[in-house]
This record gives sequence, C-alpha cells and structure tokens, in this order.
Amino acid sequence: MAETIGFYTLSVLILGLAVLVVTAKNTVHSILFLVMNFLCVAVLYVVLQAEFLAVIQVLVYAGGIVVLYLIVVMLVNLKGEAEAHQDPRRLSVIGLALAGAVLLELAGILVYSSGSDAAVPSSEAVASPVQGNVEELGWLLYTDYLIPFEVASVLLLVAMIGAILLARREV
Amino acid sequence: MIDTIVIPLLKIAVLVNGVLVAVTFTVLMERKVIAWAQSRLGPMRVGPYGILQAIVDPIKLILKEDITPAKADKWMFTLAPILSLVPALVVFAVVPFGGDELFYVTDINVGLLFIIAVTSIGVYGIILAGWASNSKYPLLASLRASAQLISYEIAVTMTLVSVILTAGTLSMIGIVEAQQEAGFWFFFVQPVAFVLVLIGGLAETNRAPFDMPEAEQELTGGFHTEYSGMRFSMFFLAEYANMLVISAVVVVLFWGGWLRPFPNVAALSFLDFIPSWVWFFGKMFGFLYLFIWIRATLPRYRYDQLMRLGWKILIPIAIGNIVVTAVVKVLL
Amino acid sequence: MDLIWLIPVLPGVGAALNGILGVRYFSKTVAAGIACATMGGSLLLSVFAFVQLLGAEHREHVVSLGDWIPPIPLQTVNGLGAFEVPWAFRLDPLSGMMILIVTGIGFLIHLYSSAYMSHEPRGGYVRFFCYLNLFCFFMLTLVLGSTFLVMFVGWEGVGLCSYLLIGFWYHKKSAADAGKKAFVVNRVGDFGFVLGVFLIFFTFGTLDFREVAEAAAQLPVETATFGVLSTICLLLFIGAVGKSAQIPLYVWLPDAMEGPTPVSALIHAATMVTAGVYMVGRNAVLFSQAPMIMTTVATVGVVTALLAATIGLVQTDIKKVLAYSTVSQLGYMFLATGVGAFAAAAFHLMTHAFFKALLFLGSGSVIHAMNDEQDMQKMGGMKLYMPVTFVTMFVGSVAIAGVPPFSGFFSKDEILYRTFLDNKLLWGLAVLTAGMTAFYMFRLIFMTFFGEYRGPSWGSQNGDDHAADDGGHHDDGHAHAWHGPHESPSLMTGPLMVLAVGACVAGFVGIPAALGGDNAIEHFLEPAFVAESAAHSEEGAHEVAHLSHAAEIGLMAFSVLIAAFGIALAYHLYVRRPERSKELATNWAGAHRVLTNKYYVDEAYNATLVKGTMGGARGLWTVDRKVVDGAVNGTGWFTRASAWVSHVLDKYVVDGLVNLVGWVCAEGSYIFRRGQTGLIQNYAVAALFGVFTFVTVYLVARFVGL
Amino acid sequence: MTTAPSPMFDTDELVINMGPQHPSTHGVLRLVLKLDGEKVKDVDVVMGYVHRGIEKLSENRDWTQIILLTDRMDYVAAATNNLGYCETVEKLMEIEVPRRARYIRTILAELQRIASHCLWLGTHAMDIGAMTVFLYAFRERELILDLFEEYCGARLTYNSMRVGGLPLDIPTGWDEKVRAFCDVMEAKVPEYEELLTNNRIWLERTRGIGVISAEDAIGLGLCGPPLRGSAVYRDVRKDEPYAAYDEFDFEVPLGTRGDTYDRYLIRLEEFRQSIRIIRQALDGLPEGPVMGKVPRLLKPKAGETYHAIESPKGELGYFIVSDGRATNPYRFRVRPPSFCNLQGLRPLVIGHLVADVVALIGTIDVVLGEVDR
Amino acid sequence: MADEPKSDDAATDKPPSADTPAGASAADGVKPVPATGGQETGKPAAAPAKPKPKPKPKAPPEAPKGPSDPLPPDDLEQPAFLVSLRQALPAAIEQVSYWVGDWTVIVPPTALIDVLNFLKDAEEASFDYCADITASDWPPREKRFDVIYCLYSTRRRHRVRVKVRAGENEPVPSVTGIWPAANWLERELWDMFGVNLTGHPDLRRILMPEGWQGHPQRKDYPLEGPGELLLESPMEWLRLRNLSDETEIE
Amino acid sequence: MMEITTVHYTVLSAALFSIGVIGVLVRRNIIIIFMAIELMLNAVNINLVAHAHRLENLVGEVFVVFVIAVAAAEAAVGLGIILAFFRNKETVNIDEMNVMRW
Repeated sequence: MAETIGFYTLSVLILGLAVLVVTAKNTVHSILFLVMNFLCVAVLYVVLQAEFLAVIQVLVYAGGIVVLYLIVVMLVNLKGEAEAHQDPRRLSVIGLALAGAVLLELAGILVYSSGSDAAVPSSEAVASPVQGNVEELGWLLYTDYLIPFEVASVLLLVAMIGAILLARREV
Repeated sequence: MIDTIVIPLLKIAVLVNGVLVAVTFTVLMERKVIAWAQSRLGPMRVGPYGILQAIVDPIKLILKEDITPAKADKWMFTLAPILSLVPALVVFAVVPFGGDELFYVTDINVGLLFIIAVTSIGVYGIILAGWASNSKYPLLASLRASAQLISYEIAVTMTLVSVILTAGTLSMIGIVEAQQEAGFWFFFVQPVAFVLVLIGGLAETNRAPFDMPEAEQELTGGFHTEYSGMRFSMFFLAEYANMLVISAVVVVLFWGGWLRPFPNVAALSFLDFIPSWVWFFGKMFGFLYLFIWIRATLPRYRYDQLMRLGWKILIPIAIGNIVVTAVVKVLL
Repeated sequence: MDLIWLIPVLPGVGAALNGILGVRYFSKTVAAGIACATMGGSLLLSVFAFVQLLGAEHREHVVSLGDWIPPIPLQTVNGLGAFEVPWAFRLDPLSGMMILIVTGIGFLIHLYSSAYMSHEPRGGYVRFFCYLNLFCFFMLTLVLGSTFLVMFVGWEGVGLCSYLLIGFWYHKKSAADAGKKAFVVNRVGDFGFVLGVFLIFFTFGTLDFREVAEAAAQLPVETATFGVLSTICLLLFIGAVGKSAQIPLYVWLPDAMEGPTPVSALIHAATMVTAGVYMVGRNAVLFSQAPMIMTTVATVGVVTALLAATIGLVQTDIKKVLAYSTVSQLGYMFLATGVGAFAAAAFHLMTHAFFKALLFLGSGSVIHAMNDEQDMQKMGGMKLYMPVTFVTMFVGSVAIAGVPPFSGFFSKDEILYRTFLDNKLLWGLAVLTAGMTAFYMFRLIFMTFFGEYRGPSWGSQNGDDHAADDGGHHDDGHAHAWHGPHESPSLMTGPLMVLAVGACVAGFVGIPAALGGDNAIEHFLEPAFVAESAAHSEEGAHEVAHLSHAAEIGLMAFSVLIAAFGIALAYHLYVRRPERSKELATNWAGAHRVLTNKYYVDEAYNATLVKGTMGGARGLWTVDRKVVDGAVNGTGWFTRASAWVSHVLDKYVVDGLVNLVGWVCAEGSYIFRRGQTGLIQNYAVAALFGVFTFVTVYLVARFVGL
Repeated sequence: MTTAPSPMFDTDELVINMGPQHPSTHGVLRLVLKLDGEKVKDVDVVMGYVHRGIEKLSENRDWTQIILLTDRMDYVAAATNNLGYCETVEKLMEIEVPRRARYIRTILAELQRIASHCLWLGTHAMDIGAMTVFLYAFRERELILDLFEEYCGARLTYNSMRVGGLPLDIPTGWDEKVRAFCDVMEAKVPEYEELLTNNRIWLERTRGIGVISAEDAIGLGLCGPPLRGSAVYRDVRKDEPYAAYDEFDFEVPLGTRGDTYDRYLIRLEEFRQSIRIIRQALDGLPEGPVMGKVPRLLKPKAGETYHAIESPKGELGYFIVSDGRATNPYRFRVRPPSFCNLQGLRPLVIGHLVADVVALIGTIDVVLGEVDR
Repeated sequence: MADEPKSDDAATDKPPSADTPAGASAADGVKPVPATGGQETGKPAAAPAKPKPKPKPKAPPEAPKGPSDPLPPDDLEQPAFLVSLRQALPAAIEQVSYWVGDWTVIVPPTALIDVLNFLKDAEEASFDYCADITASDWPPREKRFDVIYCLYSTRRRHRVRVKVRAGENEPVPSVTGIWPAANWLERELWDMFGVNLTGHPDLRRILMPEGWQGHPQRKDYPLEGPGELLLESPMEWLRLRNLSDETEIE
Repeated sequence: MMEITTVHYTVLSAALFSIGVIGVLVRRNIIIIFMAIELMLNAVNINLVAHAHRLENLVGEVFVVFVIAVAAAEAAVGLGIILAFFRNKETVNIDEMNVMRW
C-alpha cells in the first residue's frame, strides 16, 4: 500500500515536473524543475533498492550536470526572449502528435502485455563474492564491465578536453 | 510505528533544532574567538560575557525588514536561501554523533556519498541567489561560488575515495567502526587526505581564506548582497551549518568519530567514563575553533589562485593519494 | 660442468669488449690482454670441465640456458612434433676433446698472435683480436651446441669469422678475393647442411643430437636403398665437405692462406676446417645407418687426401704446402669416418691439430723472420738463424710424416689399420698418400732450413740491434728495416714449443693394443658415436674384423717404411742433390705443370661454374630485354589502342548515362531539398515518424494480423 | 587566432561600478571597471564626491584660518598638512621659526606619519582579507591619537600649528609618553610583519601585483612610497630638508621590483625610521620659545612660492600667491599627493583581476578628502 | 645617492641654488635679497588697495593686474639650466623671476613646449618630474591666466617653475606628451579655470560633476549659487535644478 | 489499487520519455532541448533500474552508471558548443542554428 501510494505520488511528481521543465518560460525555472525532477527520480531509485544510483543521480546529475546548465544559462544571461524567432518550416505540431501517438501505442502494448509479470527468475545469479548493492555494483563494474567502464572514463576525458577547447575564448 | 516514525521524527526535530542552536552559538564563538585573536573582547553587553548575543543576533535578523529588490525574480529570490539551508541540515541525518543508536538519525550504506551528494545540492542556493538578485556583484559572486564549489567538490570527493579505500565502507558508522577495529584514527594513516579534506572543506564552505564569493572588499558581500533579514539569516545559518558538517565529517573520517584516542590501547580505557558524544563534540569543537582561527589569521586568496590551488595542487595530490592508498592496500 | 656455457661466452665477451670499446679506446696491450685472458679463462674452464667429465659416471652433460625458440607445434613425418630449440650445450667426450683443442690451441695462438701481429696498426690489431675471439666464441658454440641449430649458429659464425680473417688485410685484393671465395664456397656446403637439418627435423621432429641419434638408431640400416637417412647424411656430408675443404669444394682453403698465419693455423688447420669431421662424427649414428654414404665419405676422403698430397708435392709457397697438407689430412679424417673409425678420425683430428698448428705457426715464424717472404725457393739454411723454430717444425714434420713415436704415427696408423680392415684399395691409396705426405713435408723442411741461404740480402748495419724494435716499422711489416732472418720473440716460440711437446706426446693417448697400449682415446670417445640404446646391443657388430697384433704391427711397419722412403727421397732430392728436383720437374714437365696448377681445378671452376653463371645471367638478360620488354611494349600498344575505343565509348555512352542520372537527380532534388530544412528537430520528427511506423506495424501485426 | 571580437558581439565585457560606496574604495571613490571575465580591461577613475572647494574657500579666509581647512584635506594626516601650509607661508613671509618649534613639528609630523601608515596598513590588509592586522594597526593608531589629544585637544583634525611656530608648547611629561609610545610601536611592527610579511597568501596576493617601473613612476608623477617602491630615491625630507629633518639621521627605504609587496615593505620600514627620527628629536629637543616673531597681522608681500613637504602619502606641495594687499591669499593651491598617486592607478590596475583592484587601491594609499579637496 | 645632489648643485650653480630648495623657513643663513626694485618693476599697477573681487561681481574695484614677478638680483648667479636655456632658446624667454629662493621662467604659450622639452631633456636641467600644474587668474589682465608648471628633477634635485601667461581663449598646448603626470593635473586645470588646453587626450571634468557649468576657480565665478547660469538667468537655473531632481527621484 | 509491477515503471518511463521527445521537438531554446534530452535519458534509466530490480540482476544498474557518464560527457560538450555558438550569434534559438544546412 505504502509503495503504491509512493509510486503514484512520485510518478505524478516526476511527470508533472517534466512537463514543467518542457513548458517553463524561464530557462532558470526550467532548470530548477529539472533538478527537482531528478531528485524525485533519485527517490524512485531508492524505492527500487538502488541506493547507490540514487546517490549518484543526485551527485552527478543534480549536483554536477545541471549546475553546468545553470552556469551556462547565467553566462548567456537570457531572460525569456530566446524563442523569439520561429522558423516557418518547423513541424512542431506533427512532432507533438506523433509523440503522443507513440506514447499511447507504447502504453497500450505495455498494459495489454502485462499479464505475465511473474518475476522472471534471475538468469544466473551473478557470482560476486561481495554482499550489498553498492559492493556488488562495484564488483560488476570492475570485473565484467571493466572495459566499458574504462571506455566511459576515456569518453569523459575526451568530453572534458573538448568542452574546454570549445569554451575557450580565443578559439 | 513508534520505532519507524515517531522516534526518527523526534530525532530529526531535536537534531534540526540542535543544529540551529549550535549555529547561533558558533557565530558567537566566532565573534569571541576572533575578538580574542585581535586583542579585543568581542560581544560583552548581552548577558554575561555576551553569551546571550547568540540569541539576540537571530532575533535581530528575524525582526529586520525583509527587502526584495524590485527587479529580482521573487520566487527564486525566496527559494535560494531555503535551497542553501536545507541540504546543510539534511546532511546531519547520517552523521553519527555517538556510538549509540540514540545519537544518529539513520545509518545508510552510502552515507558518505549521501553527504557529498546532498552538499553538492547546496550550490543551487548560492547560484540562484546571485541570479535572482538581478544585480552584477551577486551574479559575479555566484559564478565564482559555483565554480569554486564544483572544483573543490571534485578534490574533496577524490580525497574521500582514499578514505573509503582505507575503511572499506561508505557508511559513516562503518567508517568509525573500521577505525575502532584498526585501533587507530585514520588521521594517522591518511594525513594527506585529512589536510586535503580540511582545505577543501574550507573552500566548500566559503570560509576564509577562500571566502571569495562573499569577499566584501571585492564583491561587497557576494551573492547575499541584496539579501536582508530572515532570508539573509538563512544563508548565514547555512554557512555555519556547513561548517559544522565539515567539522563533523572530518571528525568521523579522520579523528575516530566518537572514539577515544587509541581505542585499542587498554591502558587508556580509564577514558571510557567520558561518554562517546562528548568525544565527538569535543573534536568537532576543536575543528570549529581551527576554522575560526584560520579566518582570524590569514589573508584571502585571489580567485585565480584559489582555482589553481584546487585544480593543479589538490586534485593531483588527491589522485596520488588514491594510488598510494590502493597500492598499499593491495600490498598489505 | 654447469658452467660450460661460459666457455664460449668468455671469448664472446672478449670479442664484444674489443669490438665495441676496443677499436676506439684500447691500446694493443689491453686488447691482446683481454683476448688472451678470455681465452685463458675459457681454457681453464675447459680443463676443469674435462676433468670433471673424466671423473663422471655418465659422460654426458647437457646444460640448457633457456629457450631460444619456444616450442612451436609442427607437423612432421612422425606426427606432431614441437619445434623447440633451447640454448643447450652438450659436454660429452667428443665435445670435451674438441673444446680442449679449440681453447688450448686457440689460447696458444692468441699468445702467438699478440707477437706476430705486433706490427699491425693499433686499430687493426684490436680488430684482429676481436675477430679471433669472436671466432673462438662461434667455434666453441659449434662444438658445444647440443642441437643442430645451435651448432649451425657456430657453423655459420665460424664461416663469417673465417671470411673476416682471411680478408683481414682487405686492402690486399687477393686477400679480399680469397675471403669472398671461402665464403661463397662454404655457402654451397652450408646449403646442403641446412637442407640436411631441415630434413632431420622433418624426419625426426627434433634437432637434438642425442634424440636424433636415438631415433635414427631405431630405423633400419639402409644398406641397399637410398632412403631418407642416406639423403640426410649426404646433405650433411655436403656441408662437411664445404667446411672441411674436401673435393670438390676444397679450392677455398689454399687461397685462405692469404690471411695472417695465426689465422691459418687456428682456423684453417686446427679447428674450423675440422668442424666437418666433427659434425660427421657427431652424427656417427646417422652415418652408420647409411653405408652407401659411408662409402662415399671414405672415397671422397681418400681421393681428396691423395689429390691434395700430389699438389703439395710441387708447391713452393710454404703456406700453400701446408694448406694442401691440411686438405690431405682432412681427407684422411674423412676416410676414417667413412670406414666407420670415428674415434680414429677424432684422434687424428686432435693430433693433427697439434702438429698442423705447430707447422703453421712455425711457418709463420719463418715468414716473420723472412720479412713476409713465403716462397721456399728463397729460403734455405734457416736452421742456423732460428733454431727453436727449426726444431719445433722438425718435430711437427716428423709427427705428420708418421714417424713413431710421434703423435701422427699413432693416429694415422689407426686410420690406415681401420681402412685396411674395410677396403684394401682405399688403404693402398692412403698409404701412398702417407708417403707423399712424408715427402712433401720434408721437402718443406729441407728447402727451408737446410742448404744455403737463398733469400734476399739484408742491410750491412747488422749490429744495430735495437733498430729492430724501433717504432719505425709498424706499418708494412719489415719492409724497410729488415735485418735478416732472426729468431722470433719468445711469445712466438713459446707456443711453438708447447705445441711441439704436444705433437710429440699427443699420440700416447691412443697407443694401439698391438703396441701394448689400450687405445685409451678410442674407448673414451666411443660412447659419443653410438646411440644410447644401440651402444651395447651392437657392440659386437663394430668389431667387424680383427687382425692379429702381429699383422697390425706389420702394417705399421709398412707405413713407417713408406714414410721413411718419402723422407729419404726428399732428403735426396733437396739436400743431397737439389738439382735433381729441377731435372725431375723438367722431365716430367706436363705432370709438374698439372700439379703446380693444382689440376686446373680453379680454372675449370672458372670456366664452367663462373662462366656458366655469367653466361646464364647474360642470356637471361637478353631474354628479359627481348621477350619480356617486347611483351610489355606490346601490351602497352594494345592498351593504348583499346583505351581509345574505350574513350569513345566512355565519352558518348557512359557520360551520357551519367549526365542523364545527374540531370534526373538535380531535377529530383528540387523535390527532396525541401525536406532538408536544416532544422534538427524536423529530422527528429522524421525519426519519430519511423518509430511510430514501426510500433504501428508491430501493433497491427500483433493484434490484427494474428 | 584573431582575438578582437567585433564590438557588436562582444559579450565578454562587463562594466562594473566599484563605488562610490564600496567597502574597499576608502571613501567615495568610484571606479568604472571594464571587465573581461574577472580581468580588468580598462578603468575609469571618477572622483570629486567630496570636493569642497578648499582652494577656492581659502582665498576668502585669512592666513590663520586656512590652517583649519588644511586639516580637512588628508584627514588622517592633519598635522602634516598643517606643517606644509605653515612652512609655505613662513617661506613666503621669510619668518624664522624657533628651533624648538621645528623639533616639535618634526615629532608631530612623524607621529602623524605613523598614524597614517597604521591606518593604511590596517585597511590594506583588510582589503586583502587579513582582518586581524586591521585591529592591531588601529590599536596603535589609537595611542597616537591619544598623544595628539593630549597635545592639542583634538583627535583627528588637530589645527596644531601656526604660522611662525606652534600655538602651544608640549605638555609636561608628553615627551616621555612619546618615548614610551616609540617603545611600544617598535615592538608592534614585528607583530604586523609576523602576520603578513612571510605569509604565503599575502605574498601571492602582493608580489608581482601592480608592478611599475621607475621611469613610468616618475613620468606619472607618483610620489611617496609608490615612487620609492620603484627604486627611485625621492624623499622631500632628504632632498629639500624642511622643519628639522636635516639634523636627524634616518634612511629612506627603497623597493626593488616596484610591486605591491615592495610598497608594503617600504611603509613598514618607514614605521621604524619614523620612530628613529622621533627618538632623535626627543633626545635633542632644544629649549626655547615655540613661536617665532610674527606680525600680528599676517600680510605677506606680493609674490608667489611653492613649497613641498613629505606627507605620509608623498610630496605635499602648496603653491600660494599673495597680492601683498589682503589678509588672505590671492591663490591657494595644494598639490595633493593622493591625487597624483591615484593617477597611477589606471596603469597599475589594467590587466589585473578584480580582486587585485582593491589591493592596488590599498597600496596607493589614497585619502579622498585630499584628492578632492 | 645622498651625495649626488650636492655634487650636482656644485656643478650647476653654487651659492643661490644651494639655498633655494631649503625654502624660506629653513634658510635662515643667507637671506636671498628681496630685491625690492624688481618688485616694483614687476608690479607697476599695484596702487589700488582693493584686494580681490568681492562676492558681488558687478563692481570689482580695480582687481590686481598680476602677480609680482620680481627680477633676480643682479649679483645672484643664475643656475646653469637657465643659462643654457637662454642660450638654446633665447627668444622663448620673456622673463626670469626670482622670489624667496624660487626661480620662475616666464615664457609665451607658443614657446612652451620647446622650453619644457628642453628643460626635460637637457642634461644640466633634466626636469623629469612634473610636480604640479596649476594656474592663477587675474581677470583684469588681457592674458588673464598664469599657468604654472612646477618642475622637479629627481636626478639633480632642483626645482623651477615655468609660467605661461594666457588669455581666456588663447590655446595653451597640453604637456601630457612630455609628462604623463600632466594628464589629471591639466584636467583639473581645465575643470577649475577653463584654460584652453589643446592636445589633451582626455579633457573631461575631474572634480566637478560632468555637465557642470563654469569654472569655479576663476575669480569672477560667483561665490554663491551653483554656477554661471544662476548669474545669467536665475529662473532657468531653478527650472533645470527641479528637472534634475525629478529625474533623480525617478 | 493494484500492486506496483514493472509495467508501471515502464509506463512511467515511456511517459517521461515522451515528454522528453515533445520537449525536444517543440522547444526552440537549445538549453531546454538539452534538458529534454536529459529527461529522456532519465526515462531510460528508470526502465533499466526497474528491470534490474525485477530480474535481480545488477547489470541494468551498471548500464545506468554508463548512461550517467555519457550524459555528463554530452552535457559538457553540448554546453561548450552552446557557449561558443552564443558567443558568435548571441542567441540560443535552435532555429537560427542552421549553418549546416546545404
């Protein structure tokens, strides 16, 4: 019962905040809604027993990435007139309709195919010698997914250098 | 029901109020200590030796007129101090003030990460305050602050990794217990990390000598230039609460939390009569004193020097510390 | 014994030192010191190793330093083998003896060289010792190598060093040419050797001597057939022929005398040229299984011996005589191996090493004394000037001539005896050769040391002794400050004396039973020539035939007699009646000419092989120019012609089509360009439309199309 | 890369008003900073907010009244201003001042120098964030104010001199108090130094900041410590001795690099030199009157003169024209050292960061009352 | 360093120059002869006793015509730089004056730059330090302004003043090209006196607010009220003042 | 109320994703578009975590970590581009970012 209430509350919050993000006139407000959205998603992760991800969500998304957005918005210093110009060839309405249609279709598929939600037995239990969510995740990251992990780290490095290069004044 | 809801709520209430009261007295302590450092007396009028100043100050702030600048973004302007204060208070949820269950609200297995994550939210308060004020100095200050916080957060987090490596857990209580098992405070095995966390903590809390965002001589008060009254006092509270957080975290990570010195040495067991929370608050007090002392003594860094210190010195040292710790850990 | 790997490595280190640092920085003394010290160390180690080997129960010791080539699985005839080559060194009686020879004689020759080469400029001097050390390194590797491949390293290495040392005075064209010749001729043999090694691996799946022998011993003896073993042996023998200067590849050895005399002594008499013999001996088991090849070996050996001896009869160059003598003696050794007397061959190898080195060094001493004069006709009476050299050389000659009780007698007689048992015809030829040997050796002695001095006169300032060691003559030997023949310095005579002693007594290790001895060396060496498994079972088979001791002594006496006849003849012709020799030469002018010109073998090679190759090359060039170029040009013309056709086609047909397509595209793009708005979101809408389509199709398929 | 973005799209430049009400502009100075990020691209110094027209005012006051006006110029070094003015008038009127008066004037001027430097040190350190030094320096300044109070009754605007000498002799025992103060001060200077001189952060904040070469400094007309910081030997006390300075032994500290740190060191050294001068003056204090022979009605002959003294800020000059007919000057002109030094701010600041601006204002040591007059 | 000035002085001009820097108050020893005769010549029209314009501007009873620029006594040896200046630019010097130890050179505005350049660059002068630039206003005179340049040499440690007499609109060249220090000093000069400075790179008001009317240090500037406007039409002034108050309130 | 199953999470995820898509398609402020993309990434993450929870297999969470890393990289580079663009064109309107068009 508690989980049900929690889930629906969170869902409403998440979706509502997402809508606000997309519709807010003021970019800074939009960012703030985004942060709250992320915090709610983090809570959702806690419900799903992924505490580490929840913390990472807050730390990286809310504390890092979105701060970047905020700084950029402050640097470009906009006050709502960003969307003044509209290209006449835009297909916004079609896009909106299509997105709605796809959502409906997907929801339909999901709802109607939800009959068999019997907990699928975990395909072989991951043989990790450690206990606990965080430890297990760490174990997976540094054993089976070591190469993707390293690739991700290289990606971050490249992104960092690229961002520095892009944002430099002299270039 | 009582165990799951009432007791925690009670604890939270006590904790929040305790922190707020502690903050007011920290402010008093700062005024006194700095005054002594400058060979003067500090507040003396209100109560004996000015002790009641701690109560009068917040009352004064609360009673002051709360001005919202005409061209400010009013919502944000109000939200910013709250965003700044709340994370600072939330963090205390995982700080163990003593060994007994009575002395902490909760123990989560990612406690340290939780602290880092939540404190990283605090930057929004500062940025939004600067932005919402719609004024140049606060904007400059909040840009400085956000850059400073982000860069020093990296350094501190990197440093904490080596502590986590040493302790083998992310839980705050687990870390203290690891020190109990090891028989020594982690300060003795991670002195470099301690210094780094201390410096990084000073920078993250915008304390001198890293108080650029609110350097009154340069930016006339920084991001809270336009604030007054209650909303200003919230920033004020947040800053000092963050100071408490940093002290508490440093105590837990490096100074054995509530443990007495050398918890394994039986010869010192006569010290056990002192309750654990006394140890904890004693150590915390020591660090608060240190922060104030530093503020009284040192000039202020320049902004670029600050960033250079963070990026070019602290982060490399932190990484080196991680490597050394990992190697030692593997070898032992 | 575990340190035997140090035996080759020490000279290697010396070579490296001298080669890398020495040429730049070392003085002559230091360079020679290093070279001699490393060789001395090597010698000491060898002696220790040998003593230990003597005392050991099981006289075989393999030391592996680690993998050279790690195991590589390979398909061979006998199934899956692993191609694996360790850096392994094998110490057994045969290699033990060889290392003693190489290090011992090598050491002496190093000492000798330090004096002999003292007139070289410093750089050349150091270079010389570097080469010499390097040679010893490779030779010892060759000898100690436990597998064919390690042996091959040494094999090729000594070839290289031989080339370097023959051409040591590379500014002299003849020396350079001789080096090249030696190198090329050796390559012919090496080619056979390599093929043999390949075949061995292909056949047995291993390259280790012991394992190959074990495996070969299991195969049937190819008496009638010419099977794989015979092929292997033939190929190996070709290698041995090249290295040991047998017919038909002997031509390089006499030319190799262009090198400094110590080189001739060490490489082209005592050690390297015996590598072939050593190799055949090393593979005794293999050869024993191929009697046809054994016969071939024996035949080649004896023919070489005879041929070389005949040439040696008339040569006047002192070193050439010794060179042909060497070829001849090597022939003897092959004869011995050919008749299955591997131990005898090894025995002769050892004694030969002593006296031939002695003789070369002696001749070097003479040449040194005669201011680089090699022609015996310009010598004479030298025994007065250089008594030590004379005595030691005389000992050497006696030894080689087979006069008892000098070393050559025992070894040569062992060979003759075994040959006699095997094949009477070969024995006859061998005895004839022995006689000739005695003759030409004493011809050498008599022409050089006896009679009156026929050489050039020297300056009047005889008394000015110290001018001899004046700094003035360090460039071209004694060219301008020669004070007549004189005894060599003690550094040169010392080794001579040591070797002379060796030449005297070396034979005593192999006193045959007939003379009351027990032929110790043969028993010592025997285990090296039989496969482990076959050693005992086939022991009887080796005792093919046996003459009585009396008969054996009779044979000895006969050969001694022949030798004595040769000596006497030489004495007659060159001491008593020197003019008779000239008469003989004129009387038998044709034969003399043939002999002097070494049977025109070089010319024949020149005319056939060299010319043939050149002619073939020219022919090929002609073919290249006429046929190949013609074809190319023809093709070019054809291409041009067809290109024109293609061009026409291209221009009007293909281009037309392309232009049509382009026109269609250009016209059509007016329609599609409108979709290209540059608005990213429009493209995203398109993508979304794709998703929509996909999901719709899925839905339709799932719920309608079911 | 070609930098220079077109002015149209130049989004990097931020114009900030620093002052006229700003914690670190030492009064009512206004700097219009053009920033590129945090870097100062240009600065426009705006002043005049406390322009009271003292020069004009003086033309309508009689010669003695003007002394009181000079107090209000460099209000942290009022005695020095008095001294400069009185000496100029004395020069114009060719009045001889008794030796005792000249000695006491010297003592007062040097005490004033210490007080002024104390204020400078405190605020300068405060600007850079070292708050404790501020209170230390003010503590000592307080002692000087006490001494002045005892001498003339005022704590800030002393009005302590008269044309021809001093209005009062020193109170009994005052010289001993000054002596005691000298001992105290001598002990305190190392305290300041301990907090700052070798402090890493202080070094980083001041070393290499605001470097100006000797040629530029002379050309810009800098004076006082900023000029000496660039290794120019220029001190009016030595070059054109006035009062009793030619009778004392003291040194003029010089900088080497001409940066903020050098100027800081110079002023600290001037503390010590001032103490030295005061002690010599007290030791050799002659007896006698403190007021020379001055006509009752001051009325100089027609003529004009320029006379400079070394104020704590630099060369303080007075140019006075008398028409010989009135009891007030025809033209009264002050050559204010702060004004001339402030002119050097712009070249110093350009290229530095905002945080350095306050350090540089501090290092120049301006008093806006003097700049604006 | 400390000995340098002495030797320089000795080199340039011994007796008077040694005393001049000391100033009147310090120089009790040698009284530099007041030279009354010179005083009279320099101030021929000094008869009227009215000292200066009273607040009421309408009747300035015979304002002083100019400062006394007494000639140096004949027995006083002139400093070397004056001698060489006289040689180098003989036409440029209107008069050399000496009073209480200060030397003043009076030059016409046209020769100003030449003279100053010479004084800065000549070895025996080397006036590299522009201590002050100011002026005094003598309204009755045709050339009402005395623009005064106080120069100092940090190398030779001597002073000189250069004086230019200029009319109200007569151009006076800016000397910022010679001493950058002159920048603000000339700005103040213009702000206060309205001397017609030419060639100044940044001639704005410096002490008075921008848009201020008039030049306060002029003798005829009203001593009450905000400016010349009040003089001409008080109502207009009042209107403007109210206007500016309104804008400020808004 | 029925029990909360993975389908619920999936539907939530789909809805969030659609909102993100709409944001990308409709808005013209590129910063908001970036944020909409972040929303879409979060939708994916919810999906992954939900399924990881259901399958009791942490691989899904591992991929969430990677998604977050990629998001960080994307934000850094994207915002760098935005800054550079803004410096040149003084706008963040995506409709004016059409320099790549033919």
